[in-house]
Amino acid sequence: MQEISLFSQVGLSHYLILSAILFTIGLSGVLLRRNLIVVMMSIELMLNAVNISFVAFSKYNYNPEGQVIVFFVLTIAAAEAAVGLAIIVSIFKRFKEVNIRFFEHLKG
Amino acid sequence: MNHQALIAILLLAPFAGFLINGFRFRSQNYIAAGSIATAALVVSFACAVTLFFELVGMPAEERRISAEFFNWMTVGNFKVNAGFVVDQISSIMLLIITGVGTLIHLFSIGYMHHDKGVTKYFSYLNFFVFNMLILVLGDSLLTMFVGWEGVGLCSYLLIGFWFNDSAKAAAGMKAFITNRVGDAAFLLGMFILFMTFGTLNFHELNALAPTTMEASWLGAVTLGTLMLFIGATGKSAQIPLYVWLPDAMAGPTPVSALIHAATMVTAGVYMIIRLNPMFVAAPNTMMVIAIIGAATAVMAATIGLTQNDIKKVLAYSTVSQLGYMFLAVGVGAFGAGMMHLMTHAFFKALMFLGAGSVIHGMHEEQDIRKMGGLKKYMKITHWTFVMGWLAIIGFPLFSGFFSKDEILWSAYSSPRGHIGLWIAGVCGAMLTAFYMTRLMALTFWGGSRVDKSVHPHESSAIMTIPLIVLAILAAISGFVGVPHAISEYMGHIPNFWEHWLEPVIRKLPDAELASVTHTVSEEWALMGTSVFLALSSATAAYVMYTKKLGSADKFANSIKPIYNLVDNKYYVDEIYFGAIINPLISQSKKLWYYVDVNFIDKMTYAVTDFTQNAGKLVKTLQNGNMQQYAMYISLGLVAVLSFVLMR
Amino acid sequence: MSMDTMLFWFLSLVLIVPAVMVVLLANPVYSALCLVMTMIGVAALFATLNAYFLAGVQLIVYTGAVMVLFTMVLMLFDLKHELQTFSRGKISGFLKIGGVGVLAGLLVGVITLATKKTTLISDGSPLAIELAQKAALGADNTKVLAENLFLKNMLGFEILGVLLLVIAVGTVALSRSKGGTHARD
Amino acid sequence: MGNTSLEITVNLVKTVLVFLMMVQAVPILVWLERRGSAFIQNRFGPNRVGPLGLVQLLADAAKFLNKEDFVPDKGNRLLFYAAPVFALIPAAVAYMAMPMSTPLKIGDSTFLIQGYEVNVGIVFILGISAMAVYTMLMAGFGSSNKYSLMGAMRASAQVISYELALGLAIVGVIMMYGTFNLTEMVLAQQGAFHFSGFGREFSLAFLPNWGIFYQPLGAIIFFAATFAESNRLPFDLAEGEAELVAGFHTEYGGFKMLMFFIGEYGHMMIAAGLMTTFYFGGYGIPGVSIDEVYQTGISLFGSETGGSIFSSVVHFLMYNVKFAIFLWIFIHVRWTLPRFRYDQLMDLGWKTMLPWALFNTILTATVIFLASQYVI
Amino acid sequence: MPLGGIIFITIFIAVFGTALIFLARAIGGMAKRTSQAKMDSYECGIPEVEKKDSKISVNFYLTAILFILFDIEIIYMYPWALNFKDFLKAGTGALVFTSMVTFVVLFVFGLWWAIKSKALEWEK
Repeated sequence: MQEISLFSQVGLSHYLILSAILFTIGLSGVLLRRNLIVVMMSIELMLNAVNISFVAFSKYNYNPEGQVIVFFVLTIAAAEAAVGLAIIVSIFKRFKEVNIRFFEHLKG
Repeated sequence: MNHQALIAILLLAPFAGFLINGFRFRSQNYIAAGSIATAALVVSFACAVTLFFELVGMPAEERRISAEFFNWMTVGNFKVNAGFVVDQISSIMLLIITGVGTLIHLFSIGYMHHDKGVTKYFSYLNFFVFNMLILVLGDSLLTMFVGWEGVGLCSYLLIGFWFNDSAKAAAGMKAFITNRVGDAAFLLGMFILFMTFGTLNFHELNALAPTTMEASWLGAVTLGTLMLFIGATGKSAQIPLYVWLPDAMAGPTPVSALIHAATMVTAGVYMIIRLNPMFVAAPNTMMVIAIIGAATAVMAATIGLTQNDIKKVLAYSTVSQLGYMFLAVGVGAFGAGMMHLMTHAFFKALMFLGAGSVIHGMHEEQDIRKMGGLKKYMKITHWTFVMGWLAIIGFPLFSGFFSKDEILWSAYSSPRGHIGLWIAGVCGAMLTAFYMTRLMALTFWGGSRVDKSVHPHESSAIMTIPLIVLAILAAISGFVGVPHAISEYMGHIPNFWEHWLEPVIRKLPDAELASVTHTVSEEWALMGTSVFLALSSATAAYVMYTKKLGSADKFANSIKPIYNLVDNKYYVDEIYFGAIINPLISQSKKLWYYVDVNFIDKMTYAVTDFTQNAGKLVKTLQNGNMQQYAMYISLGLVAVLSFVLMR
Repeated sequence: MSMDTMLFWFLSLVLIVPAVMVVLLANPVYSALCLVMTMIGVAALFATLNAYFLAGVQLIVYTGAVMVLFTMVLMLFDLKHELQTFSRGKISGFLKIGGVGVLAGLLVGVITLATKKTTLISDGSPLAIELAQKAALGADNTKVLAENLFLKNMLGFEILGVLLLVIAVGTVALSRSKGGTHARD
Repeated sequence: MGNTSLEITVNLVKTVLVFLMMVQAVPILVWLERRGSAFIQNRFGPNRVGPLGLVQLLADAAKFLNKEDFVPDKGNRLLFYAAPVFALIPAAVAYMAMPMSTPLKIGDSTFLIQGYEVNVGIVFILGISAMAVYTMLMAGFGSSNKYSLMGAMRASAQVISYELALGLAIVGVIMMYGTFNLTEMVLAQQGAFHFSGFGREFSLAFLPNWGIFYQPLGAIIFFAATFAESNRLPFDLAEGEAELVAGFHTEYGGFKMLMFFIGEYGHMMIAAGLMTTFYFGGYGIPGVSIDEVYQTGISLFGSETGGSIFSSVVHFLMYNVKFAIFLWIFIHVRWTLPRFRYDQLMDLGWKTMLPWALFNTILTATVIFLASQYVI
Repeated sequence: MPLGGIIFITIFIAVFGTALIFLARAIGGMAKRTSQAKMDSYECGIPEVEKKDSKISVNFYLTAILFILFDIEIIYMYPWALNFKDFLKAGTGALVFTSMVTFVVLFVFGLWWAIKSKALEWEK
């Protein structure tokens, strides 16, 4: 890797760092927020961060494989969101409030 | 029938009786149970007699029938087989055990017929005889020890037969524990002998016994024999460990007759006679045996004076007669000891059975102060009892006279004897005569003190026949071994007894024998004095207890402190409890409290509490809060990453 | 400062600020819309990485469908202002924030460390040139992508088809189940 | 974006110009609509202000301007204001991606007669038009009026379900042209109707090589779906219900209302533009290829640039003619067809349009597949 | 791809829009007379009694979910459609065609299931 000067040129590590930051923001969202839907959104955010790193790798490695995987990740994310929200709606229907505490009722 | 088969049948008959009665122990059919048990005894008595005559047929030197059935254990080069030997000594014992046993079984059919556990009683009795036979026939100390323990067990079972009465159960327990203390010493003795001689087989031991006398007290032979003797005191109720015998009267009377008169208590004497070469080699032990024998004889006799329970009096007389046997053995007169063992077996069994029939007649009344004048009611019991009485006080020409006199004489004449021993012996004899006559007077002669509700009646035939047979035996068994002094005047009847035992008994070393010379006239003098003293005390007792009843009490009051001391059996039980048992119990309680409760329990509780708390701690992790789970995942991730970076 | 770098910094800004807002805002609807902003930013970022088709797909699928679902659900239950946005528990709160912070630092550290070491296909290498030509060949690299997707990852493609079917059936079943929103009553 | 700074600025200015053009077209359309509907309903329509009521547009604009700015108290203000602004963006950004005429070559730099040229054309346009849903949701939620929320929900559900059919129709188009780029599609539709298949060549001289003849079914589905996308009449149920009054923009008055109209008409224009590009040869003149026009231009004006200017102008006009035709169709349909009931509308979307679109895709695929495999 | 241009125009429009709004606000002025009726959200038609336990009309979210799933399936068709002719030329056309046919069959089955289980049912 040629020496990258931090500002003038955008190398692979820039994208990876960006995706890492997004990932951690998403993770903090998952950990901190009480509202379930926001937790789901933060998970989406994390998945997007992962997508960025995939595409970055595929560009700098000239390998289309990265983008194909993004396709798959995308599908999974959509599927997860769909099912997740279906569950959340049923929770909301029963408890009139979407809050992570209610998942404790599912406790073993 | 070869010899092995005979011995096998001899042994297995009582065992079979035990098993059969054992399996049907609930049945109350006393006739069936009794007949099975007695049949077993008759079979083994027949075998014993045939074996005896086989032996008689053999030349004197190798009179020895042995049988080995299976290899019990081999530990390194030490091999023990279940081997049994019938020779001069054990054959006599066989005859006594099976003979007296059969009579006693017959008697107990009548005595125990109303008892609920009659079958159980007979199975225990048979089992006892089986163990006694093993003890007697055992060819090594180890096999004997098996019998020794078996007998101890049976005595416990039989003493505590009516275990629902806690006193009787406690008596059984007491007997068993005191025996166990003796057995421990017995074991130590066996170990020492095995250490020194490498074998426990009687034949080999007797052969290996050193001919030179061992002077030091701490020599192997002395210590070994001493330990064995302490074992014997436990089993045969001598000074230190005799306390269990008076309490053993809690058992049914035939049991006392069989176990505490004829067989078990003589086991100690038999063991010493069996190993006589070993004991001869240890003069110090013999001196100890003699002294303890004499002391027991006198002490037991004194306690006998104050007892009011008919069986207690007989128990203490047994202890003192055993004292005589040990006295004889202690001075080296093994033959005389053996002779007295036999005669004692007969007249003591007789008297116990007599007491049994009296108690049976008086409907379980044992206190002689409430009896009296039973002569009229129980003719046969009375006359058989008189025979026993005459034998025990040593009335001339009765069996007691011959054997006791022989012991007294050898106590005086034997190189290891001593004039003091003879004096103690004579005192013992006087006291025996006195309390036996007191017993006779209070129960049979004199005015009847029986209260109205009780109608004494003569026992049935099945109980009186054994009495008669025993009475005859008690009377004539003396002529087996007439001492030399007397035999001159009685047509030179040869001393069969001495002659029979001679090859097996080891004489004292010639040097010692040479050092002492006695004349026949001395013997006659001593004999005369002892007989005179005995008869005079008997008449005194007769007079005190029949004519002037009050006089006994007056005399007792006059020597109040001594009387109380004797009456309370020298407070021996109390001393034992105070000195040994109670501190032992309190120590163990303390030990239990401090070590077990505080220390060990605390440790275990600590462990369980620790795991429990740890569990609670971990439980908080699983509280269903998903975000916390996610947090743990991310923390894990952080840990992994930092590890990767760190490397 | 060429066009691309400026663009990258602008886009990274457009990405991170709404992302943070998603987590911080109390009103979930606002956070949903901020997430839409982030998604559009991500699409633009794909464009800078020459993945034009993916940018389009991201726009259509993520922004166009998933976020619509989120927003619709939020609006349907008109979840307005939240009483308590962040989950309770002081210690666990700090623990979480601390954990995430450290994680971020570590990730960035690992990345900078790793990129120094790994040797990507150096631009000058023949392979890179050959691949570049191939990439430049199609109107954009979608053709290359398509080939790879359909030929090499045929199985993955079919499995995804099945997955989507399963999810469709599942969600319908879930909502029509007894407690579901659409119960068959 | 061009490499020299001059080109960049020209391009940027061009995008703004195209945006303004779009914004200006809306009042014209409104006028056209009001006159058209009047003509259909046999009444006059606006004719007072200026000749044929043309100045009416300005009057409306002025009126909208000085309307008072009103926000319902319960609604949250940010969303309420953001919705109209956000209405403009997707329409304009998507509209610019459509090629309106041949590129203009002046000197060494060439300028595209469109906002900008996106190499993944269709996907980009679809993506951006998907943003339209958010304006509705924001407006509905912002005005916190329960009914406007319901209206927004219904509108977005409708747009979503027809987007499926739209996407599938486009798949057919992509399969045929083998490219996402719109310009390439237009070039592919030049000349007479010809295609090679089953080992032989087919060609019909009198028919232009337009997409409609390859994908007739796809075209119909596409056109219907675009109506739903822009909430035009047969599908404008969002505002149709009695209690929904004006759907998600009930609370809006004044200029914000106008912006929504711009957005709506923008979507309509995109739909018209896409129809022309996909199925009617874009700016290509039927029967006359682009080079001929270019050559005549050169012959007329003598210089290269003159030729290219001439060709781009001519093609631009051609494009606008087709474009206007479709716009008129939109308006015409609005004032003729009755409104669907909501469940009929959704059923149409899911149970008829989508299956037919799928059928169309599979049909084209099998035809192309067979064409290449077998020889008749 | 003229990303710069797109971003420029979006910002331009945003600015243009907000400027227009503020212009209108400036000219029109804030709502002077604000009465409760006026401020209230606009309603017309028969005031409908709100059904208490109205089933949260969630057909919308179900449609949205199904839309996502089918949209992705359509997106997968794009690259396939793009390269279909190239695949045919390259000879692997048959394989790709069959894989896509299976994919579409799944799509159709999903759709059929959704329709049959009346997930897309709207009350009249």
